[in-house]
Amino acid sequence: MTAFWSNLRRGAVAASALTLSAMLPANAETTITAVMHSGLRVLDPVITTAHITRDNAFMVFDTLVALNSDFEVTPQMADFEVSADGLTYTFTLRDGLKWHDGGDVTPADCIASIKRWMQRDGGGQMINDRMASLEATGDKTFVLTLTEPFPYTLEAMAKVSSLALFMMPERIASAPANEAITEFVGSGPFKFVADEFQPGVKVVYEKFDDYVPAPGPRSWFSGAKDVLVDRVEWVTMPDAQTTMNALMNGEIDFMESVPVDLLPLLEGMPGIKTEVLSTLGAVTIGRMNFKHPPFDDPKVRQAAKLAISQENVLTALIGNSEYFQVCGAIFGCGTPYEFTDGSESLTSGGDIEAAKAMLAESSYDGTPIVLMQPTDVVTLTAQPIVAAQALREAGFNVDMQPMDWQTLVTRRASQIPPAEGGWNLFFTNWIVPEVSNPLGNVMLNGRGDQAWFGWPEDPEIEDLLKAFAEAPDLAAQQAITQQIQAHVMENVNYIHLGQYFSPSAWSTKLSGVEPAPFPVFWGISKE
Amino acid sequence: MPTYFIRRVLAAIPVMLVVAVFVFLLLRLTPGDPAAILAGDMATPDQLEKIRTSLGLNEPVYVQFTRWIGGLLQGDFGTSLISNTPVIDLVADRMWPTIWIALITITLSVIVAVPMGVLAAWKHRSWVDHAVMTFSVLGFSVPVFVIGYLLIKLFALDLGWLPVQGYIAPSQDFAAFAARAVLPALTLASIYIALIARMTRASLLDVLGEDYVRTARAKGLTERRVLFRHALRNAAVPVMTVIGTGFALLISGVVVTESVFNIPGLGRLTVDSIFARDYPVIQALILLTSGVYVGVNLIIDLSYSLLDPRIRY
Amino acid sequence: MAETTQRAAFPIRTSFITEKVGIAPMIAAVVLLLIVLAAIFAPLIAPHDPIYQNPIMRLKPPSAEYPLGTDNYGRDLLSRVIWGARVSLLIGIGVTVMAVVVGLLIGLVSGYIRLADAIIMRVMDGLMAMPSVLLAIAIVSLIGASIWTVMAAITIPEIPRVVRLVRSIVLSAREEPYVEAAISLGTSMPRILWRHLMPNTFAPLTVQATYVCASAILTEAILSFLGAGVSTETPTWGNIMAEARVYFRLKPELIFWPGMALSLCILSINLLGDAARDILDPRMNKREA
Amino acid sequence: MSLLEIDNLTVAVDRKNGKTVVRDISIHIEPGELVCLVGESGSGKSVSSLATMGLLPKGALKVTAGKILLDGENLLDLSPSELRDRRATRMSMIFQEPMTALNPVHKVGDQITEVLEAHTKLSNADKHAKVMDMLKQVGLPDIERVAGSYPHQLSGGQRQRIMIAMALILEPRLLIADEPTTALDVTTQKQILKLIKDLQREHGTAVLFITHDMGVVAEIADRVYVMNQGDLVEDGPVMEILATPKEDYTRKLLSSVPSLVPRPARASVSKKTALDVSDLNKFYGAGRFLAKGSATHAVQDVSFKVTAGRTLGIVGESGSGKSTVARCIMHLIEPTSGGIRVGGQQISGLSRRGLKPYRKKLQMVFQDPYRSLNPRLTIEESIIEGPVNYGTPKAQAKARAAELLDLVGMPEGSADRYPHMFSGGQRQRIAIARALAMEPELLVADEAVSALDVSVQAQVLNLLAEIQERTHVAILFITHDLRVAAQICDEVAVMQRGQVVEYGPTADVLGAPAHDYTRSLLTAAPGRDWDFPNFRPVAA
Repeated sequence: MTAFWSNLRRGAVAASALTLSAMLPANAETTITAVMHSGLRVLDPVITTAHITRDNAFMVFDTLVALNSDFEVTPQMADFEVSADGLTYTFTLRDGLKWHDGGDVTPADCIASIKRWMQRDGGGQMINDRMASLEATGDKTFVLTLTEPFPYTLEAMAKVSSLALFMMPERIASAPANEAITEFVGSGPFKFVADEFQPGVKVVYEKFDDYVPAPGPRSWFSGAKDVLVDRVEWVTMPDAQTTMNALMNGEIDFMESVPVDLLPLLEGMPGIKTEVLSTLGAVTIGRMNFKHPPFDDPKVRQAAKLAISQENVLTALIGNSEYFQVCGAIFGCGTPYEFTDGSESLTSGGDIEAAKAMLAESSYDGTPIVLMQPTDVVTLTAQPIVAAQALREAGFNVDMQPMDWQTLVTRRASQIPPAEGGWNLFFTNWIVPEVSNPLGNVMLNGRGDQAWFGWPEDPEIEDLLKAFAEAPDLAAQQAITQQIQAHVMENVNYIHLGQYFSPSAWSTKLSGVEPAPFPVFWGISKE
Repeated sequence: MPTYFIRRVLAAIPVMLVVAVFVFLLLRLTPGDPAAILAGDMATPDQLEKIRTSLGLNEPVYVQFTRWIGGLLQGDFGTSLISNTPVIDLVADRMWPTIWIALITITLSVIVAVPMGVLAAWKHRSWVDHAVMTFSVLGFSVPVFVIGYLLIKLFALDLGWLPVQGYIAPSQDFAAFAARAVLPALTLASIYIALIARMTRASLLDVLGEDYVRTARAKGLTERRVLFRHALRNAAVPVMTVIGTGFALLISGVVVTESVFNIPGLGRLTVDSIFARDYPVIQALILLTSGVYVGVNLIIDLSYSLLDPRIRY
Repeated sequence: MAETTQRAAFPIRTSFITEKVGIAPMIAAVVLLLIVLAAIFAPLIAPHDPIYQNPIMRLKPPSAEYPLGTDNYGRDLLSRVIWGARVSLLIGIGVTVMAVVVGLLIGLVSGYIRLADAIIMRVMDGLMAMPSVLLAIAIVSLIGASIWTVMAAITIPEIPRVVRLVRSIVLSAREEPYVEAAISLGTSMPRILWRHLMPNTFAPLTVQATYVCASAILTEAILSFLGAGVSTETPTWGNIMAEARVYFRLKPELIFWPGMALSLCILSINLLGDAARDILDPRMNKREA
Repeated sequence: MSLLEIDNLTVAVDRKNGKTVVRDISIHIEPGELVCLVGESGSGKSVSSLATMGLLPKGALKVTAGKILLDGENLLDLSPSELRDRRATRMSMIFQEPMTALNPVHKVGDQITEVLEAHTKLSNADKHAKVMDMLKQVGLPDIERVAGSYPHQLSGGQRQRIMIAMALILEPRLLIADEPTTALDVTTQKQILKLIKDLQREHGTAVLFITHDMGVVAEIADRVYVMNQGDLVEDGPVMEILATPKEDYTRKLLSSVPSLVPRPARASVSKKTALDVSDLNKFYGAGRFLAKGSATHAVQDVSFKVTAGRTLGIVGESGSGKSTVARCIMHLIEPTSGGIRVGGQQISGLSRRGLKPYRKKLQMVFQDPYRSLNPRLTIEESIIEGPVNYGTPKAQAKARAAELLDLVGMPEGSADRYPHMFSGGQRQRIAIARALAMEPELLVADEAVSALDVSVQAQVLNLLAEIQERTHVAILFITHDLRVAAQICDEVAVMQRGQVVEYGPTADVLGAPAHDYTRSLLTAAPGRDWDFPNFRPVAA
């Protein structure tokens, strides 16, 4: 007993000593604590298209070339030159580039990284299909040679979503594309602190002191990535409420997405700034299953499209109309390919009567359509509910099945008939850069079983995409995208439900927070 | 005692086996595809199939089961399908917050609930009794997350006394740890206090009707001595039992509380893993929590012999 | 002595209820009755269609048309809370009936047949050891969230508790002389189970059933809260609150009203359970006598 | 001045218009006197003693009128703490069941020391010495070890000695003993009675001794108060009460006490053997995996026979194995070895199904009438259950039930009522009727009258005798009470530690016992020198 008490007392003394030491400033380290849109679990940016994995990769890895806010491709790790015939791309690495483990960045590293990427990324595959050779020509240079001109090449290499092209050391990049890499050594502005990584909970980055910033002003993902703090921590919080409370209490510095409904709570709070950083925003879409009735019939798809109103969907999803935009352009409003052909019913509140008429004309026999509703993703719960109401009004028989997002992800990959556990319709969101280019927009793929979930068989669009890939200039590209827009609206490859914007919020202790399609932490300093 | 202990441990084996088989079959016989989750939004069917094969999900169920059990017997809990980290590391990272919160909760609950129950039993049918009973029924009836939000609103937001959320290891900063542990522990304790106070009261009421309590009074002992020396220890066994079985409730509460207060503990890890279909993690965690439950109850059963000399193993 | 201690007198006098039970369970009974009536007559009482969305009317404060205001889809909160009573009660009652019936059967068999007992109790111990909420989340999220899977998921962890209770009653009741007398009278085993042992379980099961019911309603709310509940198209108190989590600070009433209804309902059931225990527990009677 | 003077005490249920349980009683006890308060259950004798100690259950019972003067001080006027001071120092109490009256989780020595801690300021050494001295005085062996034991490690007699030591350690002037020997075996009872008497003499303590047992009264009392249903019926010196009771109730009470002198032998009515038990053995607790401790040999080579129309008594103290024998015969437990023949048919080792035809030949009447009838079945349903199981049509079984209820002396209209509506004696009659409905050849009565008050006991015994005369049923009568055995049995088998030590006609076994154990049982029977029904000493 005595021993117990003395132990207890000793414990108490130790505890108070700890408290004292904790109160002394350990050092003047600056740390930004941020809450991103979800927890980081998968680290390999080649194996998954998850946004948070990409966001992480942009911290740790660097890219060969980069996109700026004018959608221009600029040199990042390497300068590039394109031959006049458009067949030869010469890349020259900047001087002094180092990996986090101290090694130099070599052309061999880059070639391995590009090759691994090409196995998984759609754009990469297109380059691969046309590639004659990819080889090093010097200590700092390597050359990509194509068999035919492919103007999209640099854009594919610079795109930020999904499956951006990151440079990794050769020993890591030589792993098969289907197996997740286990080492995270990059050459990006931040070092990944593996010891402190807790999947789904916390990611810690330290400033990489040997980072050599690219020349030029910072703009999106191009230009100088100057790190102005010592550490960045991403912590995961399960709900927005908790996150906002933490932000108001000064426990975190940055919140990537604030539900628009809750903005009033933050607006006007001293010490907190709210703003839409991802100025292009995101689009929300509905996708049908082309393999099974009734959505194998274009008329039924048309009827569904006619019934739904973008405004209703976006109001339920976002609420405040300042943060959404009714937009008929499948490539996004504010992008070079903004055309709105065929979107009248969507943008004018839906046309239930026309939908009813179309449905009556179609082959629809009243079979319930299986609508998958995710219950655990805040940004995806509203669409099915609103859509179900509209579809029912138009005469559809809707079987809405709630499930968690992961179940939905699993189930949408299944091609079995809806009645046996398959599906007819689901909704998802993309950030605009993911859909703004016809070659990057996976939903346009019309190659049947090889296509994205829903598996449309659509040779017409395949021809259009091919023409787009070969189009020599913007004007030609725009002409083709307008045709694609009209085709998608007519054929209803998917239902485009408009654009919305997620405001971010951060503490005014941070300065230098600038708009970008997703948050970056270079160029930000903290008091 | 040793033979009893061995018998109990042996008896736990079939229990754990039941748990293992149940969880494994539940996971494998229901729809779900970790590969689809791993690969993300843009993956093609072809790519999914390749990932499935590389994760070993295409093998027959019994092969997967044997491999898993074989690994378990060698102390290998497997590797997370999603984050590619050994399960044991994940658990080690996430274990301490949960353990700390649970310990604080249990301590707090016992300290608060036992005197409450004693008081209620002693003042049976008085307003004190009614107040304690009402409080404990309330503790049962209001969902944990509602209590959590109310506490946050009151203590963290309106009064600003405590942080809203989070977890800091006690070794890192004890004061910060304590400040963050108070609200979750209070939230969780609400059910536990209710449970223990009720049981203490009921058990003590039973004991107070016993002959030896009458004997103690006939000896001219003070009420306090009667209550604490004679009655309470006899009433302790059912209270200990409820602490043990209530452990299950605690685990459930932990899941919710960790979510409300953003504590990176095992509860959230389990829920996240379930949603992500991270089979090895789910399996390990359910087996682990079940094992802890069985272990806690074994320890409690063994502790009976300390409380009651009639119980000998 | 023996002459005065009458055991568990069965026909309970009404005066006994008012004298021994007190006012709280009476109020609880009234509250519960109101909730049950609201659930049954929801289509008549509710001012609006609980799932009809009116995007223009999102998150509106209480008004004459929407007495409790609207949620983020512009649905009427009052109507949703009233309809929510249906699902919550359905789940509470459904789970209770399933858990009690299944648990009673297994418990009777387990208590009386030694061979089956060993196996059954191992399985039950296994089920008991698994944390119930985690098990329920796993079942719901793996099999898919419908009201039936939610019910099944909540029922499964409740069964072992009922089984253990029934079994322990059977084990002690089978030692009763009247059971031995029945054996001597040549009564067959199923008949002994049915006629002599099972009735003993009714009183404790009634008490247990109330707790199962309360805990089922609570668990449903927790499942919804964690994102593994029934679709929000079918309002339940749990999923109304889960949806409103995000608006806790902005519009606390979105959580307050369903939370209030839920807490009141569970509180009433628990109070009735306590009252039932006080009336039905023979030990309690003896102490008060 | 009397040491204790209870004046016109009334105790009632603590509720508005609560029923009175003790009405206007007055009792006085002189210093050094041993006064017995005697009565049947519900007479209010315990309540009176608890009222004196101030230990009436709170919120259940309360004193509504009267005074309780101890040394001239009214205990009812004292504050709780003053009352606490008086307990153990001036008055103390011992209870019926020493197992439950001692706290199971504390060592008995500590429980005694606690009295000293509460009331004295002695040093630890002095306290210890005093406790040891007291333990010696109550005749405990190996006192250091006993003091360090927990109650469950001691025997019933030892526990009661501990209780006495605890009560008397501060030499109070009044000891209240509430049925202190009722739960004990007869030989232990004798020792405890002697101890109380001795200590009373040595210390000059006054004792208020509460009992239902007239034998005990005859053994120890100086003066007697008789209570019945809350009223004081009669009081006087013990010889007066026993020899010349004035009130009818007292006379009835005394005449109900069975005589220890065996009744005259009855002529045998049949040669038919109803039950033949040979070399019966029963082990308990063997063969469990990793279980420790060896098996208990509960019944050892027991053999006996019962012929039709005769009663065999098995007598013995607790743990002698007598009930185990009964349960083996009834096949409620499986005997380990040995033969049981009913009507010449070997039934041991038969399966449940194989046994069924023979079940009806054997019926049992259990000890506790409150638990042997299913509370949820009407009397009729309980009685017809057996016959219906054996295929008797319901209507016929019901008619038979009515006859039987009449036979056992139950009032008309009992058939449709539930057990809780009847008293213990009536329930035992119903249980007998239920057994008789099967028309058994053998009736096993396991302590069938032990739970009943003595007046009711006499009626039930008469009923059994009557029935036996009419039906020639053989009866196996298990009892610990030699008086009962003497009055109902034709033959007696005495069991000790699983073995039959003496077996023969009742007159021989109880009249001229051959075995030491039988003799010690007889000597220990309290009041054996008094012939209660005849209000005179036993003729030598």
